[in-house]
Amino acid sequence: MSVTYIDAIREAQEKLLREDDRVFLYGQDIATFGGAFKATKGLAEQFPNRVFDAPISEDAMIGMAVGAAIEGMRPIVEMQFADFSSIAFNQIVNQAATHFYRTGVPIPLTVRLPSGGTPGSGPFHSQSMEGIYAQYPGLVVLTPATVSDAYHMLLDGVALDDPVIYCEHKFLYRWLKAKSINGDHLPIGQARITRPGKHATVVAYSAMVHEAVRAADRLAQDGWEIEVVDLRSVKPLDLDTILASVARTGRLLAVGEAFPWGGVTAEVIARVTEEGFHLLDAPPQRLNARDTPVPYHPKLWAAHRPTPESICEALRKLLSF
Amino acid sequence: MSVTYIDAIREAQEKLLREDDRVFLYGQDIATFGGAFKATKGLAEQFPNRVFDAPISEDAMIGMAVGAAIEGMRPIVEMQFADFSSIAFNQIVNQAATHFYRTGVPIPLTVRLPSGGTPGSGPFHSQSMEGIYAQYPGLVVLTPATVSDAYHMLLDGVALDDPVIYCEHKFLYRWLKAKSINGDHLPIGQARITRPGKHATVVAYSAMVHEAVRAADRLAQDGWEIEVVDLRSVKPLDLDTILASVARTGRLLAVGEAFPWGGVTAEVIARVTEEGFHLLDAPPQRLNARDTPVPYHPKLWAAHRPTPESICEALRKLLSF
Amino acid sequence: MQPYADGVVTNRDFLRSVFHSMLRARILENKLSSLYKAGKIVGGVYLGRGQEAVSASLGTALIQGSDFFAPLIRDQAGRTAFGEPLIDCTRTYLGSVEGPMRGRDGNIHRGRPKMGMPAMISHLGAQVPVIAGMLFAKRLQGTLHGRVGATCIGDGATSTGAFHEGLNLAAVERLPMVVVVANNQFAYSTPNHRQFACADLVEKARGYGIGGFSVDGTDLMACASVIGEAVRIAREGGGPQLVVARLLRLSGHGEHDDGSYVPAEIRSGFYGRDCIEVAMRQLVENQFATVDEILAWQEEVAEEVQRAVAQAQQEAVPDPYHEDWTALATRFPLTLSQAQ
Amino acid sequence: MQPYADGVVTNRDFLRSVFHSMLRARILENKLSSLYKAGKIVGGVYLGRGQEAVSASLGTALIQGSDFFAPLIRDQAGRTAFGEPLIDCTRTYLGSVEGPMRGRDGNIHRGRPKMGMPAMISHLGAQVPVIAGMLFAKRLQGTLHGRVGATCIGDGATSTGAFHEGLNLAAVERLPMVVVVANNQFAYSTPNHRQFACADLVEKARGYGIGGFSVDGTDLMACASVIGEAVRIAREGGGPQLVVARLLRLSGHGEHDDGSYVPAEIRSGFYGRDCIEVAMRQLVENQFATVDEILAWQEEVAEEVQRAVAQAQQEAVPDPYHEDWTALATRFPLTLSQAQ
Ligand SMILES: Cc1ncc(C[n+]2csc(CCOP(=O)(O)OP(=O)(O)O)c2C)c(N)n1
Ligand SMILES: Cc1ncc(C[n+]2csc(CCOP(=O)(O)OP(=O)(O)O)c2C)c(N)n1
Ligand SMILES: [Mg+2]
Ligand SMILES: [Mg+2]
Repeated sequence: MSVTYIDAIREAQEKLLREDDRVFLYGQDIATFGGAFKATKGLAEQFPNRVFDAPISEDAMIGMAVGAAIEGMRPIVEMQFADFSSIAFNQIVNQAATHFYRTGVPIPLTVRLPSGGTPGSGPFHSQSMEGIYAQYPGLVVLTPATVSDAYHMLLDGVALDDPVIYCEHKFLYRWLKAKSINGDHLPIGQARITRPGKHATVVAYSAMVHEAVRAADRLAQDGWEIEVVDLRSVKPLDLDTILASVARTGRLLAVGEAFPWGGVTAEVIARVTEEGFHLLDAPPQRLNARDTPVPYHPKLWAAHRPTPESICEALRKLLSF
Repeated sequence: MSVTYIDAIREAQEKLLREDDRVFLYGQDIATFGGAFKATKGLAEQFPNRVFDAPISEDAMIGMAVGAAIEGMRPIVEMQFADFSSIAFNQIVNQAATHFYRTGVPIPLTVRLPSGGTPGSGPFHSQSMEGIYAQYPGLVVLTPATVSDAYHMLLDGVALDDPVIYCEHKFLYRWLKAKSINGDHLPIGQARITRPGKHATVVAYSAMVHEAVRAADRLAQDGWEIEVVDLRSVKPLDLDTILASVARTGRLLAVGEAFPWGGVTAEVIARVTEEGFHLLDAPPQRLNARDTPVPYHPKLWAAHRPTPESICEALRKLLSF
Repeated sequence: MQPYADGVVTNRDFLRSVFHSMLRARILENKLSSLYKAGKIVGGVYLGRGQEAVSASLGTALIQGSDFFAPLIRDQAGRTAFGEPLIDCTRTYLGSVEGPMRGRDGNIHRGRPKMGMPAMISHLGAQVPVIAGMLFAKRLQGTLHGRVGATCIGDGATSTGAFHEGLNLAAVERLPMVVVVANNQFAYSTPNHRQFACADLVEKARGYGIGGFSVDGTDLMACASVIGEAVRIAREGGGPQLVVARLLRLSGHGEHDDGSYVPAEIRSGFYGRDCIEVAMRQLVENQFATVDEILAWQEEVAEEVQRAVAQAQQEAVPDPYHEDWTALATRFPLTLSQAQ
Repeated sequence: MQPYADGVVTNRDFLRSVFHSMLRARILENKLSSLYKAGKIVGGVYLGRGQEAVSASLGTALIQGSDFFAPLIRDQAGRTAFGEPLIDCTRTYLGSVEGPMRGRDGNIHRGRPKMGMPAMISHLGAQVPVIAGMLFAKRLQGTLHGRVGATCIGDGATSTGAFHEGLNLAAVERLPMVVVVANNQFAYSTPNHRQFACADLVEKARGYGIGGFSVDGTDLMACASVIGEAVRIAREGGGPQLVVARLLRLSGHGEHDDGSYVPAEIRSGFYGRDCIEVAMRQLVENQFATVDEILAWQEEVAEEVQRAVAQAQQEAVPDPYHEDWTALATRFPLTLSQAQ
């Protein structure tokens, strides 16, 4: 028996609905249909009047959820794709994110964003928006990379009093399997050493953790021991774990699937160089997607985002300093 | 006779309307009323049927301008405040920004964003969104800090075939005056050494250039010579000028008025450490606004954003390494 | 308070109550205007002059403690009628740290979400789905019965996607919601004909499948009756109701603006009449109140306003050194047990 | 082509032309479906089966080279009628680098903006203001006269703020624009009653101050007539027109979906009838075409489709090593002279 990443998301929502009557689910096609990716399959039948189909109104979906949160609910809103949250942008960054600071009333709202690229999905069904939302004060931005994290971080995220942007990677949905949903269950805000090493640190998150591990495996054949740090949450960012890793390795590569200007990798490098400059034995490196929309064709897509090959190449450069 | 920053923006639009019949202006209250900040004062009378009041529909305003650009026009859209561009977010980042890459048809659209904080303006009339838009491929993001740049960069921005996010700082509108609108007229994409120095480099943009110069003036009294680099455009980013400055000073502080996670300062630090690590004699530092919405009360506001005092403090720390 | 529930007597009380809120709002706002002109207020001052009959009729028809009300920029009268203390207003405008926004947000952006009155963000239309969500929560909690949620917006805000999406969502859920559009002919300087093309905004109601009402917003008795009726229908399960009130803003967009773009014939036209004067006449003519009574109220309210201003002015402003500089309710890092 | 301009003769030609596009779209889409099921297409395949009469009526009423048309996900028939070569379609679906999107974007997202057909982004409703802007440009350039811009959207997309803002803007500008809503009862799996609360979406027209039409979308002759009329009115200066067609999607949302959420009584109900069969009957009964003619068209089109598929399949796919990896038209750094 194995459990997939999307199973974990479904299980977490089932558990939340069962155990916390403040939780309800809202999103397009999530009730009878069970969602475009089946993350809510069967939940509407199991929990009548807790799972609702929304009109195609992303802005109102979030506005509505904010109102419900004010009145004590803990809504989970599914965006059909992360890319469509651009329509809800205002309600997320200006209404939900500012509410606690302005009024003292917290908004325990979770927005599920099916994120990241898959072959053939093209510019509008592939985006990684964690680095956009993380720029805004008042949001917590989670990027689970494992089955267990997908489960526990959704539970823990919904338990937080703040609006949570939960970035679930579509590529991992069915591809990523685990024996069990259990894991180390680290708290939100703590990164994980996914793979210990001593010659260089790769900081990654979400699907890129797996690409980084693959790259590390390849370099291991040449005797390099690469440490892979999984950020797990990009805001808050666990600088301590990163710095401790860099202290061991002296070398840092930050890998992300988002566009190359700014974003998570820039924040990681800027924070490490500010706080841990003396730990670095070589210029810290970055690897992101290319500076174009995510292309549709699988051949272009594969060259647009970081791959084990391009990560290896970046690591070899880093190790050569 | 002196000319203000907002005069320059008005003059540039007048010149564009006069000389290029592809240009038209679209925005809320910009026609008869001349705009909330009077950036289009008198232009509707001078150029009948070239300056239009828009309904309160930011999303449609940009969508409409994209359509007009496809058909050969060069629209300039005024957002009443940068903060309201959150409503137009989808049309900006998904329609305008991706269009050339996808179809080969360029979108010469300029979006004017009255940006940045002023006392008493609060969370929704103070935002600095350059670091949000710069994350998206396909956009050019300009942040003029001088009267002459406000003028020339608007002219040059409208001349570009790409969608331009023109971030004009509201604090500078009437506060910043110059003898003449002329200046060195650097091309877009080139940074400027605003103040030469040799002990440390401050990279800043928009209103923060002036705060950085003030800080540099103060430190000059203690014998420190601080170089101030004005980015002018945050995307593209002129890494060459920054690196050349850091090569001279060995020390880097990046200052921005935006929220502290990610954004321009992170990108600057990440790029400099990747390409110019060996030039750095001390950990590069960052100074941004605080990680809360921009507060309303002037006392809080003044402590939220970088000031000459906090820049001096950051520089002293930088110089002490 | 129900405008017509028990016939004329309640009607009288209802109208007196609406008028009293109108008066309090007008006098308070006149004071805010002076304070602004004297440089005592930072940030914008947006007044509801001329719109008090509409706003206060709505606020009075709502039940504080049970209903929800999301006021917009011209709803001082509705806020007052809904029960917001004047001191909340003066504290916010004058930057007192004791105010509901503690100096973090200002002027019209104040609210007390936990008392049924959310704090507006500036982005027009954005409160429509929020009110819907508050009601939706009550339905899920099984305590919706008898409640109403309401919000006011301007003619300009009907052009926003937020208004459309929010109202449609409320209609789909058939929530007990009332949206009052104060069509004051202008959005800032932009006249109706550059904002929409239908003959009357109330024609939108059918397209949403909701109830629609049109009312002369300068007429207290008409407002109290029509808005009261819309609230009643929503409360009794009739689904969302759209009320469009025709009127004029009797000041600039904000106090920085002289509104000179409003043509003289509109100013001096029918909607240019002052709803407070109309209301006074109506109360007196119908013997719901005497002139002396009204003069006494005016004096009382003026003193009340004076006190609220004086108190707010002597209170501390926020101190950046003691400010809790975080936008999150959660304190990171979490320990394992906290995260669970 | 004008449906009724010169009486019955043109009418006959118009209907034959609409039908021919319907047929081409249906046969092409059947092929796309097979290719998808054979694993030859990456990404989603969204078909317009059952919606061809509506889509082709619109495409045929428009004039390529002068009008604008923003198709949506179920508009293969309208694209064909508007003049999009089949090869543009097969190249895009099969990833040929020769296609209009060069592999950068896929399937239904193709377009040729410079030929009057913008390339849709996925975000529903977003093309409405774009068409408005194309028309607005022509007005500014003094060449609007006689032109029309049109777009199709689904019932679900009427809930978007983009639809609302865009349509309202077009109404304010009184642009010659036609928006055709294909109300196929579902948005993906979501039925009408979870999407809107009005009795018929055409009731929205009045609220925008624009013309409104309602039509049976399975009936070729009704579609050709009503949509043709709406286009004519817009073209002659009547401002925006909203046409709501009632019909059913005769496939899943995409080819990955079996549409099993559509209740059997709806499938077998009135709107479940196939517009191609209805159209065939209408053409034959009115002696606008013979059965033999139609069979010959079918054969021709099948061959044409086969050729377009074969050609696209043998063409090169994009090569990442020769791809120009920039999203900007401008090449930075600029020299001073370039910047001016
Ligand atoms: C989405 C959005 N765009 C622009 C603004 C700037 N703005 C503030 S008030 C206003 C005019 C509002 O007009 P209306 O809705 O008619 O209300 P009124 O001021 O007339 O009461 C504008 C454009 C805003 N607050 N929100
Ligand atoms: C803004 C937005 N939200 C969600 C989606 C995902 N989505 C794609 S098609 C679709 C259903 C569209 O329904 P409708 O408008 O009725 O068109 P139909 O598919 O029935 O032709 C949805 C929800 C989208 N494309 N855009
Ligand atoms: Mg108004
Ligand atoms: Mg549909």
